[in-house]
Amino acid sequence: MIELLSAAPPTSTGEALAFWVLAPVAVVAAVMILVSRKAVHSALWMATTMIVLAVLFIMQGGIFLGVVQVVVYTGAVMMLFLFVLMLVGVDASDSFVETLRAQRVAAILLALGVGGMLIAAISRATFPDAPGVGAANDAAGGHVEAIAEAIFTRYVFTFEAVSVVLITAAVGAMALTHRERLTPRKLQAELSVERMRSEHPTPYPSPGVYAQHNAVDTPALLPDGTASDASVPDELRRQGTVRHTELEGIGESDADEGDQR
Amino acid sequence: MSAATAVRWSEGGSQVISEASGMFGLTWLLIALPLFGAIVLLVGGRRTNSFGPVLATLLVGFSFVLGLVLFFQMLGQPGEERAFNQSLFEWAPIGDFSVDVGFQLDPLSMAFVLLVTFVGGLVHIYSLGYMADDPDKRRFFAYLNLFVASMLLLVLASSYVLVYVGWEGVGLVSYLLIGFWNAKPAYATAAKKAFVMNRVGDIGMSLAIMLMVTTFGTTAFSGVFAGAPEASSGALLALGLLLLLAATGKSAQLPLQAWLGDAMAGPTPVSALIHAATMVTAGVYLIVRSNPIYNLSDGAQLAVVLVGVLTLLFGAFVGTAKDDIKKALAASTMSQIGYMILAAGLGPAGYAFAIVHLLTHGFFKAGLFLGAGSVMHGMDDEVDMRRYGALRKAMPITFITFGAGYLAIIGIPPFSGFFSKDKIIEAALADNIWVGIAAILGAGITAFYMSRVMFLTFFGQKRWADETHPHESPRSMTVPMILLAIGSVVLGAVLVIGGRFVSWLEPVVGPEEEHDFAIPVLAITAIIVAVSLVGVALAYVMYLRRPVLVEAPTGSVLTRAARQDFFQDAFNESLFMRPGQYLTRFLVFFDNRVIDGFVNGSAAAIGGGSARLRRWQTGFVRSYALSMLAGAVLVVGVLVLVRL
Amino acid sequence: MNPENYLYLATILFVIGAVGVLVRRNAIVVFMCIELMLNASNLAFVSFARLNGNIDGQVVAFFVMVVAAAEVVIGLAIIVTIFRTRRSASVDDPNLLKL
Amino acid sequence: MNDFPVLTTLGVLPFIGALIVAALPRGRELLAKQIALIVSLAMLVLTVAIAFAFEPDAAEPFQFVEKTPWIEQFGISYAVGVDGIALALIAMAVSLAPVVILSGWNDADDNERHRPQTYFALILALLGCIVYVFVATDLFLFYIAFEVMLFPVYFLIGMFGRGQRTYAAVKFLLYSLLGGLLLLAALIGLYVVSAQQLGTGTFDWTLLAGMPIDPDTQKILFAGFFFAFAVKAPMVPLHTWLPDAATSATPATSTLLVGVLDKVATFAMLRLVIPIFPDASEWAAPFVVTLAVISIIYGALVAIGQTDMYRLIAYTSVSHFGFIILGIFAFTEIGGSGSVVYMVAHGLSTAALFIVAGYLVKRRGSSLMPSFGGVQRVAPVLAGFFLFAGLSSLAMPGFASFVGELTVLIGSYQRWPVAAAIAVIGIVLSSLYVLIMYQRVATGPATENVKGMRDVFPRELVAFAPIIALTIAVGVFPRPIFDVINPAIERTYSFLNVDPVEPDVPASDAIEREVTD
Repeated sequence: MIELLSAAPPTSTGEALAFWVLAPVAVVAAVMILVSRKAVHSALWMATTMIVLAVLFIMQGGIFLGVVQVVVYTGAVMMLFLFVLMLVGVDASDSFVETLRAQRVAAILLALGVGGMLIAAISRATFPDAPGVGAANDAAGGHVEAIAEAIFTRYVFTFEAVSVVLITAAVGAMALTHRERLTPRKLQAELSVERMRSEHPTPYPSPGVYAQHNAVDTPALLPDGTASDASVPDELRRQGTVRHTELEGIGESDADEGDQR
Repeated sequence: MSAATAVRWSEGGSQVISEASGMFGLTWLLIALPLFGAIVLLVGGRRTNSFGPVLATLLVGFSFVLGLVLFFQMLGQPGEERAFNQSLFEWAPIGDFSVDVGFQLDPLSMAFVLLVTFVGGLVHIYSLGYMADDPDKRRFFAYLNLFVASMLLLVLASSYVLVYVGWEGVGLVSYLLIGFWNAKPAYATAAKKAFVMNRVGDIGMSLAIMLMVTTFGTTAFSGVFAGAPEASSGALLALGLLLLLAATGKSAQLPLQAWLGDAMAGPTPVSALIHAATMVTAGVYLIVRSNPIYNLSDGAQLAVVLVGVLTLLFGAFVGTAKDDIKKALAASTMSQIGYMILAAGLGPAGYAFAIVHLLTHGFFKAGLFLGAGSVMHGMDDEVDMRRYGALRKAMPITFITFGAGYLAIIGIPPFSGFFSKDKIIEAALADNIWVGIAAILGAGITAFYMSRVMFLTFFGQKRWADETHPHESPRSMTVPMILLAIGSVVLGAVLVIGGRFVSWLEPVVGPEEEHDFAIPVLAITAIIVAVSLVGVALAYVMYLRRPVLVEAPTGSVLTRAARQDFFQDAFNESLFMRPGQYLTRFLVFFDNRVIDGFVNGSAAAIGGGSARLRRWQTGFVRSYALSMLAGAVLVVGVLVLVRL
Repeated sequence: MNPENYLYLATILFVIGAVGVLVRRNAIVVFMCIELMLNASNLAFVSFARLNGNIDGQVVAFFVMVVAAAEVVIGLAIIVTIFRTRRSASVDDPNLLKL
Repeated sequence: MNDFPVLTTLGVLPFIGALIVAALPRGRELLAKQIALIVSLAMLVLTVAIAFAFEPDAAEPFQFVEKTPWIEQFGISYAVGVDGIALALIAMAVSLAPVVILSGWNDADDNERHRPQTYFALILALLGCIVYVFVATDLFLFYIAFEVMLFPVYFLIGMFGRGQRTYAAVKFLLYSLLGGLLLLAALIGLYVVSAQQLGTGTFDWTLLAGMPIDPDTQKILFAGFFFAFAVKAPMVPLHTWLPDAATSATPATSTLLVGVLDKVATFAMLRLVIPIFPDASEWAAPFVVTLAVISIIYGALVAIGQTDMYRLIAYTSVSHFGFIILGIFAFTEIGGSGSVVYMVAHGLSTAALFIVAGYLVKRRGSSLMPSFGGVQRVAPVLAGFFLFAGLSSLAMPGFASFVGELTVLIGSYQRWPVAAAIAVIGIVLSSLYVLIMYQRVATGPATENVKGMRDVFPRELVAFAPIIALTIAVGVFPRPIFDVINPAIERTYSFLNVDPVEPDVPASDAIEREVTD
């Protein structure tokens, strides 16, 4: 161990140990993102990878970056992903049948090509002795100070540009998701009139309440034992994520089909 | 140019060409008068219908009178000073090269001026009667005037370029008049044929002009002839052959003879003026005019003689078989011009007689054609001689005038043809015995076929239908015929006896060569006349003693061949026309399919390629991402390979 | 251990992310894979900072994060918008890039 | 010579006219036509004035010169001026302008989608471009005019043509753009060479002409220039756009296209190609002459096989352009001057043919010869015009084209006897295609097709009469044209190193010998 350390001075044993534990975790988590049928699972594996990466940042002297990684990525971005997932239907799982000819093979081959060549490049490159960022930190009087100094002096224009990007993104997101009201908003009086005139003046039946399932996506059963689609919100029906009870013996296959559209 | 330039052309005549002054300054007017008439009639349109024909006739008459005045003026000059040059303006000056629009009036062109304006004037008068009822009479006279102007331009020009202008002009008018009644498709075809075959001859004229400019730097007669002795023999031979090619086209000589028979589609006065008396003799004029070139090239002269002999026999044989009176006369014209070409090919010995025969032929052949026209006029435009017969009583004047022409052409003394043809045959005999024998043989055949025409038309039994009422033609037609008949009778004697015309032409073509014969000249003359009489007798036996069938008998192989003009049309068609049509069709196909096919093909290839490329744009984001990755692989790969 | 191993790890993660972008059809997962690729490159930047002994690599990684955040915001907004009209989050379904 | 910018006026006038005409509202069609006619007549008057003020024997190459820097970074200036050749061709173009406008008076009236205003505006714009091509002494200005010229033609064919007009218009445009592309490439190359040779790059003709260029470079640049002009001229085998364009375009457009616009190519060979690339021109001359002779014979033969009058006329032009190029590359003064006269004459004869054919087609609604027959019976004057046009095309003496054809043949025989001898066959073929066309259309008994066909009416007569007058005038008295172009031709060929052609036995010497004897 001692010899090993002296042979490879820049890294401590602890770091090596941590790397060899964490790196596989990161790779496995990354692969799991790829192979999870449900987007939610992918998101969770993604969070795992990010946290691992945050640790790796910290191990390499990027304490500030590691914290930001946890706060911004794992905290904010991943939550955003999950929100959107909720909006589009959290339960849907993807089909893995490839529709584009040779896409998968070509993708893997090309990716291996890129990876292979990058690894070849790295392996043949000569690197400096990896002094670490300690000296830079000390020159600025601390790690955060060093980063702050870099951002607000050398990279101030980049910083400003990035802030513009962020603001634009915020405005853009609002503009994209904002829906223009095309008709005047209906007031309660109009709504009630409309409802009375429709074929269905009474409230729709509420979703089914069962021992196994008790959720808005489970239809209620009519007296003759058939499921009433009207008891499930339109949105879910459109998404095809209506969950039929096992009583009907239909199972969950419906949901899969719905997503394969 | 100095006031007077002495020009001695090699072995030829020598004449002093001086600037035209006094009356001779009016030379241009000879051409301008009929040209003016043509323009007035063509541009004036229907407004000139009433007075146009008369105006046209008068203008040609004025030209003739002016020509006559100039002739007598010229007679007043000493022999060598009878040439005058009039330069109007520079036509195309480029650097050292220049073409002058200028005229040369000398004894040779003077003879033509008189012939053209006199016969032309008579034909105009004749046409007043002949075309009286034609709705397009005005146009006809306009063309006739244009013809006279072009023909005069041809013979008066002082340079080959200007000759070419007149040459093409007469060709154009010939086309217009052959196709005058082009409502008949066959006539339109005949006109086109004539023009195109003439144009083949014009290749010779064009090339000759090009060669002249390259060799001499000019196309003016004076320059070319002055330079000729120093030119290479190859150039002279080429010039001679090219000019001969031009002459064969215009004068319907072998091998470009095929158009003349069809040209009879034109109105008969046209046949008389253009296709008998004047235009077709332009080839003879060209060769005689170019005598300084031919004198220097034996090869070219030999070719001329050959063409002449072959054509005179060819035309004579064809003439024996034709039943259409005009086509028989056309064949005769071809044969007679053969004599002239032959004479022109004999060199100084023959030039003068070529022109003499040309002049006498101009009279008697025009007379014959006008007579034929008169017969057709009286016979409701019937042209088949087998349906004539015994017309001498119905048309006495026509009979007599036609008879005068007939006696002249077969060379019975003292009619004019006798003098001119006799001299040519003598010269031919002196040159080469075989050529002479061929010429004598031709004379015999001439006598035979012309007697045939005469007997079939005016003697024997009447073979026309009863509803036909042959009658004598009106005065306007008979008077020109009578005048021409008088010419047919006396002109030969006037010109030849005492060597008048020979000495008249001497400044242009040089002195006549004396030739010696083993037997007395008188004996030769007797032989020629005897051969002609044999021909007459043969015709008498065949067409007067025996009854003539209305339908032509099948005849021997030779007769059938002669009727078909010895398959000249089939020959031309199979050798030139058909292959030409196939070539044209092939080229049209080649152009549309191969060249344009290549163009459209490349367009289609690009279009197809784009359509194929477009399929790469699937619209699937992931495909695009894939190609981006492929690009990344490329970039990284290149970087790795290059940098490391 | 050699610090270059971080770079190898970054490469592997990047490649996995790239494959994910290419083979997954769910737009959200595709997005996550893009984030993965960005993160992989961030790791490389941080490693380079360490190897070179200066702070700049970390600063660049920081900027990458910010831009990535902006990108996620816009991207997800687009996904939501598309989903509203097309009822699908598949990147194949709306082959919008074709006429 | 005063400083009035007369050439600019001449060039800009039609563009102003075009803008005015195009701006006229619907319902003012007659006014549009009248304005177009007046503008063209004004151009004619101006050109006549220029012609009278022109001094043929002046020492400097160009007259009425105007020069203003334009894009100084690239040595581009707005430079215009005329020499004799340009003047002759401008005069020809401008003389045809009123004729074309008059003969095409009603061409656009039946068009459902486009207004006559557009039609006449495009014609005027085209005239402006043509003037600029001829007067430009800056190669860049020339190039711009050369390329911009395509678009009025493209729209004239595409908007106002008939039959496969879109196909024809696109084909024309693509062909021309291909040539133009190579021209542009060669032009840039020339600019680079000029920068090396002269220190500063320039597009000024006066500096470029006679500039020493490395022979190999010259050949490459020559190829670029020549290809562009061979497409436009058009030479076999780059000619197939012409029959399609001529068949689809209105007669007025065809006249301008074939009669005037294509002359730009042969003009440019004289103006640009020979003075700037003399060595390469000499080097390529045998090849060019061969192509020219092939064009002559091939164009004529294919013309004989056509059944559509417009196509036939187009192919005759291929043949005639062969003559023009043969004359240019004869490198003799006779050939060069002859080819310029031939250009003028061909403009007149093509105009005559297209316009009369247009009259016929307008009456019958078809340009196929079998749909006619016996026109002479019902419309003798029209048939007479047709024959006149045909004779003009087959170079009948007394007509303008005879002067050109004869001098071209003489001039080319001096240097290329064999080529000239083969080219002479063209005169037989020309008589064939003209007479076959006339025979099919006008002779024979009047067919059902032409019953009741109207003879020429006054507007048509007025449009055609100037062509007759000019054709005959140039044919009988071409000397003024020769006087104007001879010095320019001499100057053009002075850039070459060819041996002057001398007669073997100069007749003038011979006559002098005779006289002294």
